[in-house]
Amino acid sequence: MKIAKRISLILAALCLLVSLIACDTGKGTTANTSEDTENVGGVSYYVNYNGTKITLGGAADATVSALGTPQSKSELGNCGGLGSQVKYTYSSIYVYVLETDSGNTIDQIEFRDDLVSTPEGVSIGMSKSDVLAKCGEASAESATSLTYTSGKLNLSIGFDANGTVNKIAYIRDGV
Amino acid sequence: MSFTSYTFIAFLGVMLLAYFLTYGKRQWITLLVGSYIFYAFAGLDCLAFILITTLSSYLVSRLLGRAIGRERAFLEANKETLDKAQRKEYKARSKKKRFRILLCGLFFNFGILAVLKYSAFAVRNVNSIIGLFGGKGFDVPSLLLPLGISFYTFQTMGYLIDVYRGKVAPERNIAKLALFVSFFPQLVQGPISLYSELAPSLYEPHKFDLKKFSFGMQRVIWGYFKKLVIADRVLIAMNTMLDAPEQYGGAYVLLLIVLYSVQIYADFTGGIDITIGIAESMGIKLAENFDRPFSSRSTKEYWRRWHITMGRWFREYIFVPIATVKPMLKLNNFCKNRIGVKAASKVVAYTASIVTWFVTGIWHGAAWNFIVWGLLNCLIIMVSESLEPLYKKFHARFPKLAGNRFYGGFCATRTFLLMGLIRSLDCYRNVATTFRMWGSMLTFRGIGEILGGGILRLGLDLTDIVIILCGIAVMYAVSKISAKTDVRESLYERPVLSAILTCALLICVIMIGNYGIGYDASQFIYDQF
Amino acid sequence: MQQLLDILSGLHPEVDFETTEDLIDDGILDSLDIVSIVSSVYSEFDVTIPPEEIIPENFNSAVALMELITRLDEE
Amino acid sequence: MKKRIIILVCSALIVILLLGLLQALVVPKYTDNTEGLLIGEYYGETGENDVIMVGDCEVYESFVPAVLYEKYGITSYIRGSAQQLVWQSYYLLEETFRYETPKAVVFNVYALKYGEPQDEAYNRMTLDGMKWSGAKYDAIKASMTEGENMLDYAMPLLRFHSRITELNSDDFKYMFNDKKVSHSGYLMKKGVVPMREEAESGRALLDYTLPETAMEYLDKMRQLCEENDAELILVKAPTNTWGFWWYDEWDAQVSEYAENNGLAYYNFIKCRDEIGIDFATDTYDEGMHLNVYGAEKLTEYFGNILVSDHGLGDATHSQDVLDRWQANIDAYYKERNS
Repeated sequence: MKIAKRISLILAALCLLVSLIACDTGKGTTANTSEDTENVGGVSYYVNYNGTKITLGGAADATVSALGTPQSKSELGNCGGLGSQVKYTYSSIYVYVLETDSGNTIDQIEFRDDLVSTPEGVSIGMSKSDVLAKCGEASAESATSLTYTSGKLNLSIGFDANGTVNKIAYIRDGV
Repeated sequence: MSFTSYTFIAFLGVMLLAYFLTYGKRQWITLLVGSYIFYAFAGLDCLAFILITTLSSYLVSRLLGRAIGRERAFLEANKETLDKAQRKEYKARSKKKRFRILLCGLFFNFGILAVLKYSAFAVRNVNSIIGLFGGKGFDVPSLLLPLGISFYTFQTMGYLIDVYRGKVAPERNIAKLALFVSFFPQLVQGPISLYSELAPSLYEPHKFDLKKFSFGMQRVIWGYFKKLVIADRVLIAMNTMLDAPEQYGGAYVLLLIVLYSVQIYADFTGGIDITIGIAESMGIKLAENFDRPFSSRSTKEYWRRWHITMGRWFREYIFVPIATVKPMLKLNNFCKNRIGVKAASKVVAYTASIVTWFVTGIWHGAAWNFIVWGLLNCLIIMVSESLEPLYKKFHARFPKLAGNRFYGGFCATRTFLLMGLIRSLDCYRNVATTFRMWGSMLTFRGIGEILGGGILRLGLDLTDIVIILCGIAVMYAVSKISAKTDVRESLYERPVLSAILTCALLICVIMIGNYGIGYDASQFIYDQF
Repeated sequence: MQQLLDILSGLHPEVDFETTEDLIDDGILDSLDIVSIVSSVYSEFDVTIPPEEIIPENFNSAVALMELITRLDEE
Repeated sequence: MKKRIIILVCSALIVILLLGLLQALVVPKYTDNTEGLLIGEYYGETGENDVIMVGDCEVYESFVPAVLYEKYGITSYIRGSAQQLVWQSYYLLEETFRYETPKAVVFNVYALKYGEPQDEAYNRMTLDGMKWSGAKYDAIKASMTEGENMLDYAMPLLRFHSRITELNSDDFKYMFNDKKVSHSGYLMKKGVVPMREEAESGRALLDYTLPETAMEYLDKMRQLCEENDAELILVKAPTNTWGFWWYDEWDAQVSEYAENNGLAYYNFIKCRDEIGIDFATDTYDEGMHLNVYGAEKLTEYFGNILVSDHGLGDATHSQDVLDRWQANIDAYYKERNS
């Protein structure tokens, strides 16, 4: 009986050791797999242009055909195996599409003039305080830009020396 | 560090060199250090687990050894004074005590394995039951699964049970026991060795022996050939089909079953060839794990020839103890008077079989598909055993058939396909999908498509298919010859031919092996089981 | 011994257990038979054959089996 | 026993020999994508080069050493390759200094945009051509992408073994001798595919700072040139398309670096008109790269700068070198006018 007691004591100690080591080593079990596109962190990552909703990170084919004939379309060859980039130019925006074997994705949207605005109402020519009032606190701020980020999706708003918006771009991080 | 990585090859080179350079009484220490380095590559936290298993097993085995020693001394000292009944009584009592010590060791180590490997599975199942009643369930834990834990735990627990049974004396040197637990070539995928067969040659010093060394290396190269040239190439086509199972129904399922049989055979026996070859080149003898399994004529025979050391483990440490435990004996005798002798032992043997196969299934992986796989194996064996009298009558009627080559071929093919069929459960990894795919086979659709070029759309081109077919032919030929003679031994008498064949095989591995960038040579399938 | 031979003949009346020496190796006794024998030995001789003794050498002939029973009983 | 050992040694040697031959057979011969041969061709033309140019496609498609010699008497070699990263240029330069002592080093700055290894295939095209040296080892170490392995460079057989099933006649033809494709590192493209429209801008970026690693290697390159008494000259080729855009922010950073370190920096995008580049005729791929006609214009313009601002062109050369360059000019015009 003494022996059994001793063993159980030792084993209890070892159990404790194991339980310390066996702490959670995997990643979170509720990984956010879908790229949420609406209203994350106060900003939306889509643009309404001539009645077509262009969603950053969304499927490209239907959107591109809904947008009608672009002013120009220009293609860049397969770069580093990542797929090929296609640039569609419309009168007020540029849309960049990444074409890969697994499908075509809206990769970037840029504003060319002040005739378009974000769902929050931001457009080129506004002041920085207007932007902050409409979009709230930015994820990152530099002397010349504000960036709103959610996962891989970014909205980058650039300013000139006077603090006026001169650049608006929806950018997806490296895939 | 997988066998097919450059790191492992480099490690092996250094290891072999160090092993022979340290020839002498302490040579085994080199192996221990090497094994721990090997294991450390899998992660330092894994190292902690193997240490805990070693330490606890050492303690328990020493306690068991002490208890046995005391028992023997007591019996010896009181030989004259005790009568038979008293002796029996003392023995029964002390055996019970010993058994308690053993149970501590088993519960602790199998406990670790169970928690790490099965808690997520258990929680998921509990959750789905709770879900039926609208409950929310628990968070599914995600725990670290140390490399080869199923293998080393089983091997070490086998050792504990053997000590308990008095079959082997407990190892006094904990470092030596640590080597037995962690011997690097067999850590990842077995074979599961018995202490009594492995330990002596593991600790003994071994001088460099050109013959053993070249035999070992030949076997290693042969293993790489099977794994890299054949298995990893077949895997490409399998993955194409498994990525979208629904697209590949009908005849494709049959194709998958055959491909998977080839793949797992080449991969697993190849891996074991590498393992045994490495040990052999160092002069260490490991148990064989395969004996031409695909030539088996029945499921029962197949399981005596496939993954032999695992089958042996389950038979010796699970099936036999369950079938001969006292309540079972009583049950057997109780039934004998009521349903007859044969039927009574069937009740007992089948109960033990079902438990054994359930455990075998779950040992392979914490998922329902493995459990179903194990139970189906059990079912087939039980059914064919029940039909035994029928077979006997049949063979009495056609006495010539048993020796007929074609009948033999038919039986072997039937067993091959049957085993392949239920093995496909661990391809699809989902019981429902598997059953659906089996059902789709009955439609026979897709035969024309496969023959009409569909086979070339699975990721393999014609050259690959030719290579696979040639590879299978070579494997078949070698297996056929080795049934009669030891291939390497007979080649040894013809050194030039032997050298040419070995070099050719090596160049084949390097040139047409499926490794490197773009192919991510797959891990051995038996990892972490 | 006769008691044991009766048990064995009950399983395979066609076999002459007194002379045959390769009961296991020749596949005359299968696992079902072993299970049956172990339970009969328990009821008739009051001897439990432990798992580690269930090896071919002990079951290959009636003589070997009888020796095993005697040894287990004596020890 | 002795016999067995002899057999063992012999078979080991035979295996090594066979693997060597097989390696020569399976490594890519780059007869179609000839950029892969550029780096290796240097070793035939080492010595007495006044100028060494390093960089990516913007050097080997923009400057013509033969024209530079013909017009200005400047001997030069281009050590450029496809998407050649800054550190690759640095280590190539380090290697070059072991062969010769150029007076000036020209670096095209576009590659400064990359701060991390990019693509295995491009790595191979740049690095496999180098002869073995410490510089090659360091270059590989700095360039490997995830999943790459030094051993695959040491024994290219391991990387390319699967080509054994797809060999063609070129693999046998160029098994031991590579095809010659460049003119002192310049890869001639004679096609004309005009640019359709001038791009207004490149894709907007989140961060316009040039990667730190890239700038560090630029600085190492500057120090290396200083130690070897060579002047480092920074250039940006005149091409600027949306896919390969040279942002004003980047230009400002490079200008600032050049100014702080007393280096010359020529951004040729700004002087296209002066050079006379016309993207209707001077490009072979809609403005991404110059063709031979554009490259000749740029070379003449740049040669003038090298002579007037950097005192090059007055070096005396040995007869061997003069003969070699005469042959270079002949070969160049032979291909150009064919």
